[in-house]
Amino acid sequence: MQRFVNDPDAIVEETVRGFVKVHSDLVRLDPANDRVVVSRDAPVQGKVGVVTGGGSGHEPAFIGYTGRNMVDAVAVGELFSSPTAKSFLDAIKAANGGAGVCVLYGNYAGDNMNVKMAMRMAKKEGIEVLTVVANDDVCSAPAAEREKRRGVAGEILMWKIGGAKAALGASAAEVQAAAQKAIDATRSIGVGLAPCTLPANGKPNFQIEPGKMEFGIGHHGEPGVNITELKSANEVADDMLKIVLDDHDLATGDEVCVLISGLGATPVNELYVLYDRIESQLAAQGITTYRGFAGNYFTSLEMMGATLTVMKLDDELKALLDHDVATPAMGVNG
Amino acid sequence: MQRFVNDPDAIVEETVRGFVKVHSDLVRLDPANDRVVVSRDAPVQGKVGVVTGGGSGHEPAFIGYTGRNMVDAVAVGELFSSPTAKSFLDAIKAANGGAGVCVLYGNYAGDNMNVKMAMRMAKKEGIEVLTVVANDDVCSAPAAEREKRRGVAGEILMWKIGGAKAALGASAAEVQAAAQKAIDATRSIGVGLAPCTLPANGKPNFQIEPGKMEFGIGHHGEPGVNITELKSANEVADDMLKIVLDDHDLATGDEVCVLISGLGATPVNELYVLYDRIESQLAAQGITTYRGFAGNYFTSLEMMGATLTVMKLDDELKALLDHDVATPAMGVNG
Amino acid sequence: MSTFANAGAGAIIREVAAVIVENRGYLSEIDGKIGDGDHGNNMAKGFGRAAERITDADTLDAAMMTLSDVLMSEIGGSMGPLYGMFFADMADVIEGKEQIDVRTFGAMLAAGRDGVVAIGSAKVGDKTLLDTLFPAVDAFCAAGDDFPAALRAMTAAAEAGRDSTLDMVAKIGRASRLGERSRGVLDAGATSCCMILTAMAEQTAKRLA
Amino acid sequence: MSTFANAGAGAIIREVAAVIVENRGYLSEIDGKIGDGDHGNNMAKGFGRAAERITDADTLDAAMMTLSDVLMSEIGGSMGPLYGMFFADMADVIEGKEQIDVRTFGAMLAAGRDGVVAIGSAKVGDKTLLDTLFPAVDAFCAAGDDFPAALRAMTAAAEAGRDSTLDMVAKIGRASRLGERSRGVLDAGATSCCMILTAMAEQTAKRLA
Ligand SMILES: Nc1ncnc2c1ncn2[C@@H]1O[C@H](COP(=O)(O)OP(=O)(O)O)[C@@H](O)[C@H]1O
Ligand SMILES: Nc1ncnc2c1ncn2[C@@H]1O[C@H](COP(=O)(O)OP(=O)(O)O)[C@@H](O)[C@H]1O
Ligand SMILES: [Mg+2]
Ligand SMILES: [Mg+2]
Ligand SMILES: [Mg+2]
Ligand SMILES: [Mg+2]
Repeated sequence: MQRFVNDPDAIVEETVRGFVKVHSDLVRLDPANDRVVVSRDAPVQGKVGVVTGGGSGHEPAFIGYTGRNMVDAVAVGELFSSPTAKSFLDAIKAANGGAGVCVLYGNYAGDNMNVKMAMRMAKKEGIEVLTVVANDDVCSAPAAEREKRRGVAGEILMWKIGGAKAALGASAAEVQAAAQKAIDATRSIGVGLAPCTLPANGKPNFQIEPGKMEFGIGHHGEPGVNITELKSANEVADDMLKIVLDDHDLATGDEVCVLISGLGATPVNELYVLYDRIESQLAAQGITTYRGFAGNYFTSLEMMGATLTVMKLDDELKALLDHDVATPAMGVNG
Repeated sequence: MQRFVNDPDAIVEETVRGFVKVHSDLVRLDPANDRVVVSRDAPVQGKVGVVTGGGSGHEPAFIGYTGRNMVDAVAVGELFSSPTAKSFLDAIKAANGGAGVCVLYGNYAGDNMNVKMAMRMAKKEGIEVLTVVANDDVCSAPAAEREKRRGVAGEILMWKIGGAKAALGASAAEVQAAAQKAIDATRSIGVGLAPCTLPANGKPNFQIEPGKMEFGIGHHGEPGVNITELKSANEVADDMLKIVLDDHDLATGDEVCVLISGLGATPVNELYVLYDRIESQLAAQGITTYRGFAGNYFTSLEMMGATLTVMKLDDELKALLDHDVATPAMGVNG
Repeated sequence: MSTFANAGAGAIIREVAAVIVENRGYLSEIDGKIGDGDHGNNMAKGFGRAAERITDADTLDAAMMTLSDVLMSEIGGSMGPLYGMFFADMADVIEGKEQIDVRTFGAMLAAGRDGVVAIGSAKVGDKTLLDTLFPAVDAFCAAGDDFPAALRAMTAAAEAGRDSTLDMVAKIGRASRLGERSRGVLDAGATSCCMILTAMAEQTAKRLA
Repeated sequence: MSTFANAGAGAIIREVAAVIVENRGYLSEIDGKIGDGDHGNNMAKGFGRAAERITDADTLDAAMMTLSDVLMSEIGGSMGPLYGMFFADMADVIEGKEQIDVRTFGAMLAAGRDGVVAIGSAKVGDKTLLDTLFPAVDAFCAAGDDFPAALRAMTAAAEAGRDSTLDMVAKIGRASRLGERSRGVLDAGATSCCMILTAMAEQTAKRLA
């Protein structure tokens, strides 16, 4: 395992410590809980708080989206493991400006349970909490069971939209509705080319044979739809796009936001190669890419591979997408 | 080779095409040369143009630093290979706002030769060109032969400083002086944990045995000072810092900018772990980290490892470092 | 009828923790086959930390609450809420008791099981720790008033329950996406649950007077 | 005295390019040992592209200028300027000539060599392509007026020059940092230079009348 590690059990603590040092202009640590990263601006009195949280090892997700006009507070879990109910609660409290809090998180068993417990505790403390559960990962369950699908990089767009809506002074219910609309309009798919290793384990969780790829893989290496020959970048892009489009009701004239994220170890230039193809293929179908992102936005340690996320836009989503944002991982200057 | 590739010879073209699509708010392609990426703002009449260029495969370097208040135009080379003299010339022309152009680039044989030829051609066209050659990589030559040292991630800070100085209306000579001052105040060191593969070759250029690391490695896998046992993150951080400090005249009370860059495949969280240690160790020596960066700022395809860059600051450098910048790879809101 | 003193029985939980910590690698390895490979790490961290905070004088319910607190406030994941509720709800039943008899022990186990169901909403046959927990608790309660025999029945049923997951297709959690590919591997949670119950049974049996 | 016609001799460069393209993998492999492993790629791309733009009717100088242009405006790296100057400066010498004799050919080679030195500022013994180029050009010029013999002398000296880099320590370029570790490997540029000169000699010899 060729990695920079001290005690494997201390990685998250050290990561968060380094992170708040680097980004001290945008974020701070919750004084009550060192597993909660809070925007420098939060809580804003009268603004709906936006909270998320999830396992570590996906950096810059989740902490990197804390900041102005996006996420107010993030609960930080161990590597690939949901944060505690207490951390979700503390994040909710840190984000609470008296106008309610929306927890926008991904559909994983642990997160569901811990958010549920945190909500219960928050209610006792008089904080109104609404949730939206991201389920953009097309290959994690059939369309008929969308509620079973996992949340992946589409969460970023959900945070962007929800964060902008909250920044514009919307009510908790309106923020929830906007975030729900965003994730409902979003589909993602992942392709894995090489596995990743949790430092505490010292060896990969799963294998991908050289020359093969795992299509529809999850963010923790959850097995995908199938294992196929490793194809060319363009063929992979086309296959990914097909899965997304088949699940999506996109038509000529539609506008979308495209986000390509690397899984950690795939060179950044290859993400641009994929993006180039996706954008061209969408254009060939009369679909305009209104805004795009390509980079390591939501990783899985040093996994090789990439995810494609497509969000269908309308005027409201476009305006919210364009709204200024300043976070360590994403900056948009409207 | 587990990678997203079409024709290996087309990677750079596809990368640049995808890049300008994603970042069309900040950059555009030079209509005369598809190996030149230009800031949307450039050329600014009366402003000194800032140009750089280098081989591809280091994304987001070099193209990612094109934009407002940083680099005006970038010449793009093949993977790990200097851009052509013609591309440097076209970048110079695209950046030229009539007040002269500074080419701020790294000390590599190919770049030196191609910039030299481009300067000759630019002079014929009546454009004043000044250069600064980055040589921040401590392990690439002894202190007595500093002019032989290569440029690595310290180039980013040189561009930041030079770009800010130009944005503030300085003359070409003043921009050159500020960039030179920045790189003179900067030292870097790289550590490699796993090699990278050029897609056209299909196998790694060099090997690093599991359990070992290459200390002082270059950005193209140029061999370092020695190969040692892979140590803990903190030990590696300490060893890197020692090399940098031994070569640098830092004293208690000094302020520095620290930049940790991943080489491509090292998980981002580990970069924060390294940063946390470096910042603490500097603090223990009475040296304040005025501003820090940690992320994949200057990569080498999917190499594993990291570079440490330390720039000693004075009031001028601090002000220039804080100046607003908006580029795909770096945003600073003063 | 044999019983054991609640006071000092917190040591049982320390022994349980020792078994979990010892099996850290094994549990992660099983989880890695169809999950994300961290079950042993999560478990060892939570149980290991709790063990450091449990003293020899602690009652069983105090020790269980310590463990539950650590799981819920420091571990997270699925294990935080699932085993957190398991031990919290068990502790509730025995809180304040001086001696614990076979009936109380059975009621305690049943409450813990119900806590897991309440938070996790899984069912027997989903290939989770419930496939160990349900048959084990049932076997204990069905065994009557012979405490040692009930403990032995629980252990045997826990092992059988754990092994039953080998041939199951996962219906919940990370592994459920695998469909048929999840068959042929033990469930990690069912395995850790079996270790917990077996260690509890063994340590409890030693204390019976 | 034997000469060859400049018209149509552009085909020589196409043959040179074919050899380079064929040895793409080998040249990158050598470069990978002490450099960055792209020499074959850079060379094959430049020479391959140029070959497509050279016609059978081209003069040698026209073909050399085509190659030089591609290298300088499309390839970059070190090879763009180094071989770019090499072929441009050679082309200058023979431009407008109808027949090329042994003296002209020698002057052409010397001019190319000087172009490489002017842009690259390296010296013989630095472990670069100059270690092939210098002895080869010297041998050609020293061989007198027997054109075929001069070509053979050049080939032999180029091979010896290339092989001389095996035991050298690199003093310039990427490999120079290696110090003693750069010994024992051929220099990539010296190897490609030998291929170029050898192919040129072979193709030229065929054309001599
Ligand atoms: N809803 C649930 N109810 C009961 N047990 C569950 C449930 N979801 C998951 N599990 C158990 O959790 C185990 C995985 O635990 P662990 O690996 O620690 O968490 P994670 O899946 O978050 O990585 C599974 O093997 C399964 O036994
Ligand atoms: N200054 C120089 N003069 C002559 N030849 C040089 C010089 N610098 C490098 N070379 C040659 O260039 C070769 C490397 O070429 P290549 O791999 O294509 O370029 P790069 O080093 O930019 O990757 C070396 O093997 C050496 O022969
Ligand atoms: Mg997990
Ligand atoms: Mg090169
Ligand atoms: Mg797990
Ligand atoms: Mg090379």
